[in-house]
Amino acid sequence: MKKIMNDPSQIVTEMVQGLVRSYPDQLKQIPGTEAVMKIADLKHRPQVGIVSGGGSGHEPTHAGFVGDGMLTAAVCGQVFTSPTPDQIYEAIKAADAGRGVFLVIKNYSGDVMNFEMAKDMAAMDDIDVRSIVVDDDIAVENSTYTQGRRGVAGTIFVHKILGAYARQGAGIEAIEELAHQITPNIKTIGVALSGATVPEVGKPGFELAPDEIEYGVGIHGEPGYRREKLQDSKHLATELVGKLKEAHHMTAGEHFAVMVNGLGATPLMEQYVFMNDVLDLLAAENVEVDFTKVGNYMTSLDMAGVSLTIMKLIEPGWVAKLDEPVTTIGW
Amino acid sequence: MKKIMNDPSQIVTEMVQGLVRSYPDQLKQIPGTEAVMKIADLKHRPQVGIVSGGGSGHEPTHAGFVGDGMLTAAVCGQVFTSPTPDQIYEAIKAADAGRGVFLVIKNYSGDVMNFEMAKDMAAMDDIDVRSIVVDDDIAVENSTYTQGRRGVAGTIFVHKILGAYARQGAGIEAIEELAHQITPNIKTIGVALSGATVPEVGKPGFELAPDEIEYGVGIHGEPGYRREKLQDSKHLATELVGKLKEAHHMTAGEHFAVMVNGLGATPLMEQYVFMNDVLDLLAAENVEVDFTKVGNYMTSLDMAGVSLTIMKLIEPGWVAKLDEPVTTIGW
Amino acid sequence: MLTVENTLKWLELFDAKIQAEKDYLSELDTPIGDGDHGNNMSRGLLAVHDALTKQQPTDVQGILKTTAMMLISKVGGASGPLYGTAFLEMAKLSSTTLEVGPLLAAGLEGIQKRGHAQVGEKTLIDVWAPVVKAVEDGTLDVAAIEAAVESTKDMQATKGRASYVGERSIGHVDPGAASSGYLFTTMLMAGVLS
Amino acid sequence: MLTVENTLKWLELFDAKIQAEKDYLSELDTPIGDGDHGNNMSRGLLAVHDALTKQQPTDVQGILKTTAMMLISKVGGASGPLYGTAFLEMAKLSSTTLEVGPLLAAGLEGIQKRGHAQVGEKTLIDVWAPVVKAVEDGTLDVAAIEAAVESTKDMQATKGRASYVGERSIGHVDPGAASSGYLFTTMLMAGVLS
Ligand SMILES: Nc1ncnc2c1ncn2[C@@H]1O[C@H](COP(=O)(O)OP(=O)(O)O)[C@@H](O)[C@H]1O
Ligand SMILES: Nc1ncnc2c1ncn2[C@@H]1O[C@H](COP(=O)(O)OP(=O)(O)O)[C@@H](O)[C@H]1O
Ligand SMILES: [Mg+2]
Ligand SMILES: [Mg+2]
Ligand SMILES: [Mg+2]
Ligand SMILES: [Mg+2]
Repeated sequence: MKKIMNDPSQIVTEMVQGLVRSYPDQLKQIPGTEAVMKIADLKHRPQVGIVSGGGSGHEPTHAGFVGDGMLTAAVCGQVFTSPTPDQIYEAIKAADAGRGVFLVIKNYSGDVMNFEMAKDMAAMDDIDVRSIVVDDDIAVENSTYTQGRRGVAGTIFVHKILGAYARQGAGIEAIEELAHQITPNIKTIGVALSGATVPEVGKPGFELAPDEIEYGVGIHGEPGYRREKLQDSKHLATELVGKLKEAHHMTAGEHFAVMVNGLGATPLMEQYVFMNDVLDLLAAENVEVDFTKVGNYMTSLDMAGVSLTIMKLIEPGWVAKLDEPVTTIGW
Repeated sequence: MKKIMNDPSQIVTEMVQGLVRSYPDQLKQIPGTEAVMKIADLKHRPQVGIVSGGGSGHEPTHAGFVGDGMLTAAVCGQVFTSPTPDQIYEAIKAADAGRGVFLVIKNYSGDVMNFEMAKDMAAMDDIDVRSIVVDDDIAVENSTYTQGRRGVAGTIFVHKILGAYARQGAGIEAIEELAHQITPNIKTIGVALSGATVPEVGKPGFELAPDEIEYGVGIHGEPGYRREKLQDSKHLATELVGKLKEAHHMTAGEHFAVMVNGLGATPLMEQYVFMNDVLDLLAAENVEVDFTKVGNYMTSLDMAGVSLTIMKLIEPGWVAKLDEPVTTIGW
Repeated sequence: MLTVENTLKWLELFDAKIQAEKDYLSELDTPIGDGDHGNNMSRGLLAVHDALTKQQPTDVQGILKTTAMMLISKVGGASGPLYGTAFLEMAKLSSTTLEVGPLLAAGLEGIQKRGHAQVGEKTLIDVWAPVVKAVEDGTLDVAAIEAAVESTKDMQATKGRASYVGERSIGHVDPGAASSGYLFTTMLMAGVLS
Repeated sequence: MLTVENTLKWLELFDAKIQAEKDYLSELDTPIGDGDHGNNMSRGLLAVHDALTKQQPTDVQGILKTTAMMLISKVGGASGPLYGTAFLEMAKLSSTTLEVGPLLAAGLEGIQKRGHAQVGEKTLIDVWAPVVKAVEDGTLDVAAIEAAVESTKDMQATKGRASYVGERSIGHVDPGAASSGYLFTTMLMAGVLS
């Protein structure tokens, strides 16, 4: 394992310090936590706070999406480990401007439980806290067999749209309703070319042969649904678009937002080539692609590969919310 | 080699297509070229065009910095190969709004020669074309022994500051003068943890042992000045800051801008940890760090490692230009 | 019946066991999870140890509450809120009773409310549920605990991270079940039931 | 003296030689450069071949100009502008003279103006310069060309990418020198000098 780090057990602490010191005009650390919040006079233009978080190792998620028009605060857990309720609770308190706080949670048992406990704590302070559990990863079977679908890169669309509505002044009920409308329309699936190495573990979570890929791997290296020999980008795009098409019951004329997300070690060059193939396939379906985005947004440490998120835009207003400029590091 | 691509000889073409199709409101391809320019009515608010470019494989550089407040156009050569003069010439013509065009060239023999030829061509069209050759990489000895210092990540600071002045309406002479003022104050040095694989070549340009790093490697894998065993982030920071401190004759009270740049496969987490150590070392020198930036800006395909750029802010106005918002994909 | 002495003894023994078996617990978590259960529990019990040493709580409720707070705030992941909630529920009830049976039952109820898992889903519940029953029946011994832990081996996980490996989870002992096994064997050793 | 026939013949032979030695040229470029010189030249000469076939220029100037334009617009890197400029300068002068000596001298001057390199810096100039001299002296033969190419082996590069490897560039033939060697041996084969 070659990593630029000091003591692996301090990596999250040092990361958060490096982050807030690099962007002192945009971010600050919530004292006594590894949570990060935006620098802004919350009292001045009070809005519903949007708080997210989860294990670290997915940078720029989540702290990179803190800023005007997106998240109010983000909580950074240990690598691939949900943050603890006390830290989430501090973030909720810091993000509350009197209009309530909305939590965006990725569907992992740890995250769900820790965020719920924090919610319980905040309820005792009379803060109106509501939440959504995002479960966009269609690689996983539904919850009869598993913990349910995982929350992956599509979560960023939730941050963006809710953040835009919150900035515009929407109330907590409206945000909650919207979150429940958006989330079922977001679907993601990934393909890994290599495993990720957790700093404290020191070896990759899984290994692939030099010519092998795996479809459906999770962002913590959870096993996927099929391994096969690496083929060209068109082939990968056909597999992933095919799965998403099916999951969306895609029909001609529908409108979509599309995100190609690099998992960490895959160059942008490859991501653009992949997007080019994805857009060809979607054009062949005669659907409208109203929003596109390519880059490393929800990574898995040094994993190579990409995920593809396709969101059905059932409301015409959503694309404007995706397009709105924000002042974050990561979007 | 595991890469998400189709025919390697078409990778740049497909990349450029994927890029402009992903950001159709921001970028367009200059017909018949692999150059990209911003979507804007140049006639409406005429400004000096800022054009850059070079070999591909450094994404988001250069096309990712095309947009309001930065580059007017960028020319994408083959992987690690300078673009040809005809393509640069087309970009110059497209970027000209009657106030002249300024070229930002990285100091590689190929780039310098191809851009100069394009300049000659444009001169025949009576376009006022001027240029700067950026040579920020202090790993290389000066030009008595070599082609001169290479142009690397510090080039992005040149794009940003010149772009800001151009947007504000500065004339071509002012831009030229500024470019010559800025450039000698920008110094960069890198450390590689692994080599980069050019798609058409199929194997890494150099190999490092599992516990080995190399200081001073160039962004095309040019050999560096020393190999040693990987040590912790503080150690790497001490080496790179030490070299830059010396090169800048850094003294207490001076003001600087600092960029930690990921070379492609190194996670943001590690980059933030590294920046944290860099800022500690600079604090110990009692210098002022007025601007900081961390991320993958000038990559070298899938190389692991970072580069550190430190710019001396000898003019108080420069930091405001670095801070100004832009509408680009990559900044 | 819990007393200050036997509760402190219990937690001390549990801490020692977790530190000793840290690597084994993480190994159990590798094929069917993310390989961190030993690290998570170790971090948590270290914090419990430090807090108890520093705060020196003088009643059982104080001990249980401190334990709960440390597990909640230091473990993270899935096991943090589960163990934390269990101790928190025990702490709450301990103002009413110090009987082990009802206390553990309250802890189990907390785990189930928190994690929404049932018996047979290959989680720590598959140790807690039979243990609670055996305490009530007066039949708890090391063999019963070990049998409960072993029983998770043949189950297929449908909750937690292990559910993502589907049928491949069969054949592996659940790491949370194993750590819960240590919780109860150390409870016996601390003489809480005698 | 250049004629339409021998110039076309020359470029045809040069193209064939470059395609045959493509991998060898890239190999030469690996220890001291970025391993693409063969690919670059191959791409360029293919384009020259196609353009000449399509455009069928009927005078020497047209042939040289087409060749220059294709090398400039298809090769990129360092060798594209250098070879391109050389052919462009030859094309320019070819309206005045078709004598090989002055034409090659003009080409060399173009290369030097473009790349600012001198003799002895381990570049293609170290082949062009002695060849231009030998043509003027009437002493050019294959042995002289090969000697010039070989002479770059002991030099240390101070221009181009090879300069970055410093002293380690010594001991390797310069790839641009090697491809220029082919340019001049095929020129001899095409009978341009006879
Ligand atoms: N919903 C749940 N209900 C009960 N126990 C659960 C649940 N989810 C996970 N667990 C338990 O947690 C254990 C894993 O803990 P740990 O590895 O520390 O957390 P994580 O899965 O977040 O890495 C599993 O072995 C299982 O016993
Ligand atoms: N400044 C220069 N003047 C003359 N020749 C040069 C110069 N720089 C490079 N060369 C020649 O170019 C050759 C390399 O060409 P090539 O590999 O195609 O380009 P690149 O170096 O851009 O990859 C070198 O072997 C050398 O002969
Ligand atoms: Mg975990
Ligand atoms: Mg090259
Ligand atoms: Mg685990
Ligand atoms: Mg080369």
